[in-house]
Amino acid sequence: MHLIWLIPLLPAFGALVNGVVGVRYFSKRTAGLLACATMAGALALSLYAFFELLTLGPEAREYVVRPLTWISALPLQLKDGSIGSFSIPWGFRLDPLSAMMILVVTGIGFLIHVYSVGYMHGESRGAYARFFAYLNLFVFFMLMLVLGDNFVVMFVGWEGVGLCSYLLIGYYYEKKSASDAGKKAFIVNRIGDWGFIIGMFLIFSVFGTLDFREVANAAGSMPVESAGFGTLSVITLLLFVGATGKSAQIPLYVWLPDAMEGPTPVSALIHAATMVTAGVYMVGRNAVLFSHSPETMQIVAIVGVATAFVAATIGLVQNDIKRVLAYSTVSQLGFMFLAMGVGAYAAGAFHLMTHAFFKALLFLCSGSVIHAMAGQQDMRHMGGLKKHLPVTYVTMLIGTLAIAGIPPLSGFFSKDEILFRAFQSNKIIWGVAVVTALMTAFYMFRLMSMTFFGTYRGPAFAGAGGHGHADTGHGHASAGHGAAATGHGEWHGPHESPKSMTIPLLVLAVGAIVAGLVGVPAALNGSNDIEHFLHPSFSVSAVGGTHEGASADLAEAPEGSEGGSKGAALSGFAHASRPKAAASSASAPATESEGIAAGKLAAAASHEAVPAEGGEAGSHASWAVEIGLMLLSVLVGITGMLVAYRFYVRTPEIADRLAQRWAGAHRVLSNKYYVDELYDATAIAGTMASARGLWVFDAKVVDGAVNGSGWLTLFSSWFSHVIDKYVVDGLVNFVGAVLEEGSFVFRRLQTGLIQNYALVMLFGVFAFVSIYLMSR
Amino acid sequence: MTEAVIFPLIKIVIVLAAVLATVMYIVLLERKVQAWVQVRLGPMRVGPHGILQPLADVLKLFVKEDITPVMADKWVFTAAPILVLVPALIAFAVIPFASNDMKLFGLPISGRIADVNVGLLYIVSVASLGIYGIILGGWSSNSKYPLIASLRASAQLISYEIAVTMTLVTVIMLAGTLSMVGIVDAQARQGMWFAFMQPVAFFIYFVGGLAETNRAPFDLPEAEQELVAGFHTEYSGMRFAFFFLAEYANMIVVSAVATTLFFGGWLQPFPNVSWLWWLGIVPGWMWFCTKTFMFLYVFLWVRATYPRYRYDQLMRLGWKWLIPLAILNVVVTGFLKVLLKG
Amino acid sequence: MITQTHFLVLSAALFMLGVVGVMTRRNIIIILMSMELMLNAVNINLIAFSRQLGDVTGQVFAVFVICVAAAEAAVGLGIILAFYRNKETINIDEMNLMRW
Amino acid sequence: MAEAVVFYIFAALILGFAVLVITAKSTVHSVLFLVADFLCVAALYVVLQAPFLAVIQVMVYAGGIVVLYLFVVMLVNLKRPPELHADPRRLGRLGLVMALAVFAELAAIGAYGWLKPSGFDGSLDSKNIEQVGRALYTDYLVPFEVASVLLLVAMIGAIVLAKREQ
Repeated sequence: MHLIWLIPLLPAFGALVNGVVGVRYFSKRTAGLLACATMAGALALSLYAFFELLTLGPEAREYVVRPLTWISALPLQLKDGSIGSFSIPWGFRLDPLSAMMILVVTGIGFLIHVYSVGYMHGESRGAYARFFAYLNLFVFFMLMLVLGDNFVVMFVGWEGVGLCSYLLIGYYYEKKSASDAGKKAFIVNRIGDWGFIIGMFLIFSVFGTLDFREVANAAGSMPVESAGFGTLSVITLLLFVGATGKSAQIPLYVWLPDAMEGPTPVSALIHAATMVTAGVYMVGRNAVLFSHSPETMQIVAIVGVATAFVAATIGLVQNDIKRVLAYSTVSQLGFMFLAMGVGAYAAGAFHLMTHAFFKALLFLCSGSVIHAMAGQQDMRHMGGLKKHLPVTYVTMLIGTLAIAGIPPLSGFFSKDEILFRAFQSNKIIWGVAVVTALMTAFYMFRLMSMTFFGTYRGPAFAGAGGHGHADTGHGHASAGHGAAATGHGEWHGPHESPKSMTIPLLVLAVGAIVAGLVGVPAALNGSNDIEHFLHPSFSVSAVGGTHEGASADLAEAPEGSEGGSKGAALSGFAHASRPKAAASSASAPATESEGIAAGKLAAAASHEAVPAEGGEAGSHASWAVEIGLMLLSVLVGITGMLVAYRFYVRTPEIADRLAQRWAGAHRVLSNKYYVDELYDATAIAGTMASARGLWVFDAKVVDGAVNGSGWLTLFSSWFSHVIDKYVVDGLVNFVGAVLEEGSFVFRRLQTGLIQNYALVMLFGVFAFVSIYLMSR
Repeated sequence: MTEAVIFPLIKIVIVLAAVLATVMYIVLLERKVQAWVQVRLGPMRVGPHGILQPLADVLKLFVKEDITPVMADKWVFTAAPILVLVPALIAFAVIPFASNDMKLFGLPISGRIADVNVGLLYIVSVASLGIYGIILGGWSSNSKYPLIASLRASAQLISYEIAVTMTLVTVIMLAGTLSMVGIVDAQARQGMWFAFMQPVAFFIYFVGGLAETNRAPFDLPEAEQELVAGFHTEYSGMRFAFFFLAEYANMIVVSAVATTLFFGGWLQPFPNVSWLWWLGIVPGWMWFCTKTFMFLYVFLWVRATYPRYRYDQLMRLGWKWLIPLAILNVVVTGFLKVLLKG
Repeated sequence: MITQTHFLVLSAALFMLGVVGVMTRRNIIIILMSMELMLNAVNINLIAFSRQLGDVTGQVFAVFVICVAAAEAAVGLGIILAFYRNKETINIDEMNLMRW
Repeated sequence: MAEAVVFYIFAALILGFAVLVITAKSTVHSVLFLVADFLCVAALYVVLQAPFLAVIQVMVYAGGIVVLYLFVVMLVNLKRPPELHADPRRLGRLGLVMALAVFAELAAIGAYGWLKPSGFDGSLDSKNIEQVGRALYTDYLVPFEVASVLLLVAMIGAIVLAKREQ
């Protein structure tokens, strides 16, 4: 477990080698092997660390290692006038949440690497190595993000993944749409990062530290801002802005659909499984802060559900297979934020994990389909592919069922948990969420129907019907790739993908099936393991009984001191002992302050009709409700699927008729609510206008000032030149002239006759002797 | 008064007469010696064995016409021979012919004209004056051969004067005085003639003496084959005789000085060898003259024996061998003096 | 009775004669010789004083003066030779290049 | 008494020869007069009980330096007498007047000295050379060496100057 700092470094090493050496010299095989090997190593280490973590007591599952000091302490003034030492160690923190995250990142990352080996097969050697270098680099930054034990390290990862997503979306940089999408993603992320970094500043100026645990302790000892909008609310709101940027929530979700310009594995890894969940992870990481500002929680919940709903509605009518998945991702992220908003952090994280599995699975399947259709992404030209690529079909069906929430697949448990908590928290939100779930099931099954069922609508190909998979294996894959890269090319029709792609599909399918079983709710006589597992990460949080808070604090008090001692050991200066003192001082009052906090929260919860988290322990009152909700959600899922089946498989004309009937709505939806146009009209146009104005200002005023100063310099130099020429030189020449004229007289004395000079000497002698005589 | 004026005047007269007579007969001796060396008889007509030959020469020189070239500078042309002869003669003023305890008709007289305590330097400086006559003689006769000869002569004299003066320095270091008498006494005291204590110095001095007197093999200023007769080509009659006298007088001076400095002046040889007691009977001035004549004979002998140097060889010998050797000798002598004293 | 003053006046006269020679003659060799005269006057002065004070220091300095005179003569005559080689003259009035 | 006679004779000779030196038409004549002058000065040194200086004077001045002059005079055999060209700007007469004026002043100073005559009280013993030598090699060793260096430099400089550049 003390080796966790090695987990990010392995992909970093791969990225370095591939990026520096590989791009020039490595063969495709070497590059792919290296990347996958580093990922495998990271995965192995993660598993090792995870199981080591499991061996610890449930409340002691926290481990911090600080191998290096990044920024040695520099004293800065805080908001309350005191001086805080701003010292940032390269600290890595392993607790249940980050453990889960690194498992997800490394595991799915590894699978996607393997998948990419086959998928990117058609690329040229250099581009191949470049792709894997980017991918490794992304994994490195993602791991930094999830493992960082303070905001700054996290921010490093945060920015790094943004950079990598830009690089990977714009991977086909010769395609204008791709590079534009990359820029769009980058810029939109910037807006979010702005909020995040401001939040960081505020956090430091308030708490005097950026260490997660210390911040959590300090915040835990603060009163809940149930009334009014306090500092914590501002902080959390700013952090949430960052989260919306990274996790594609309203209003910053627009970059995600365009990000589908990147290669499919990228979409799977970054835009489904890992990066987009960074926001969720960050909110969960700061659960204490959020739970101390109910307003923000409210906003988060509302934004989440709204995002989920809007994205789902847009997803209904999209025809691009990847875009459908993208919007479903957005909407699922909305679900997660909804969970966070209602305080169900564990549920949110749970859904994050399951979603990572099935959404990665879905993306990879869609990649396989596109691969089979030679780069064709429009579902209207697919259909009936079931018999062409059976593995893809089966795995994708599993993924669909999972996301639609059909038990016992993973999606069911996580989404149902969220819905249940939403129901407990707010009926309206719950209603919207249910409708969203219905639509989710509908558009996912619509996608399935249009892709695999029905009749084949794709372009004609040689030897339709007659086709052996064995003989058309590899060659077709490469052919399809040439098509994927160029858009056209010799193509022998849809065919199953090579092993390197199908095996990850199968693995992920298994994952999508079983991932949910770790979170079987008590209502189904399951012990919600994931909940208990993750709980310490959110402890000192609003939810949680007094004893839990206290125990959590008891659990973390030694950790804090240990971390402090580590800091002292690693960065040898007097301030290093500060976090230790803070931790101990924080933990000492924490025990009773938590009691108070919990009491308040209990009041707040009852007043907000939010039963305590301990409900699953205590109140069996909501058991019937929970079961009912489960049945309802299952019903909803099945309904959506059937409707979709009927619309798009049985009688497709119904869909068209509906489309004609609500043409306006249909147009609005298919144009994504004109949000991009709106942004173009407002933000982008405004930016352009202001930029142009600034340019004019620059050209006229700044350049004018520069030119004016230049002209002034010229004039002054000319003036000084005149002075020099006429005054100074005049003086010099005058002196010279005077001397010259005078010399006409005096140089007569220099006759060149030695005797005359001697005569002068003689005069001198005469004078001295005369003086001598006089003085006698 | 008597001692201050009369005796010195008498001595001067004696010395001058002796020197002139010696010069006259040295000329004869030279001719005889060369003749014998060349297995001839030499002058035999005038008197028995040519005894009276010098008189005939002198007579001839007196009666010869005395020519002064038209373009010559009269005064200088006249002054040159005198300037040559005078230094040669006044050098004898400090040469000790005999010890102070010489008795003449019962009253004691010192064996020298004057005993200056800077006698040696006096001789050196006077000798250095002789060059004027040669230069002016050559220049004033306004003819190319004499001019070249005079330049050669002066260069030669200056060059070798340095070496000779250096050797004299070593002698002074040994004797501890500049007075000629003092030097002789020092040799008597130290019981050894400086020629044996300073063979190198003696050799250098003798060679330098040959050069300073323009004798063979260093007789370039008057090399008949090249320069007709050297710096006195234009001279004739009595003025030529002056040059002649001066040259031989210089020979005598050099010989006398050599005798005084290196061969113990008037001292008798082997004073401490008992069975040579009879050497003590001979008076000091006899010893002096003997030694001097011995040197003069060597002069003639060398002239009869050695060919003439070339000019560059002369200069190289003077500057590159004698002078460094003399300086080295001075240094070594100084070291030895210090070491042996302590 | 000869006193110090006699020698001083003598040296002064000799010196002034040298000065006159320097002032009036145009033959640079003669001018140099006049300077030698001046140096001799100085020597007379020095030695007279050494006699007066019964101290040889004056003579020592006279020796140095003679050294300087020798050096001056050597260099000065060398210059004259070089000049004569170039301009075929030793007239100091024609040695007036160092002028405006 | 005898000293006075000797002094006056030599003084007259010195001044006379000096006048001849600076007035002689022929350069060679003035050189000769210079030699004579130096010899007289040497004699005066003997009167002043400085025989060493007298000998040095003869040896170095008469025997060395003036010979140098003589050489130069002989080398510089002039086609035309050097005094022909006269520069009008040369103030020779003024120089003469000034020299006489200065001499008058010095003589006046001497005349002051006459009023309180100072005979030669101090007298040098006969070991003059030894004294001079001691002074040279002990108290004035450094100046002596410097003088030797000066002579060396002068010699080199003279050689360089007189050397006919080929």
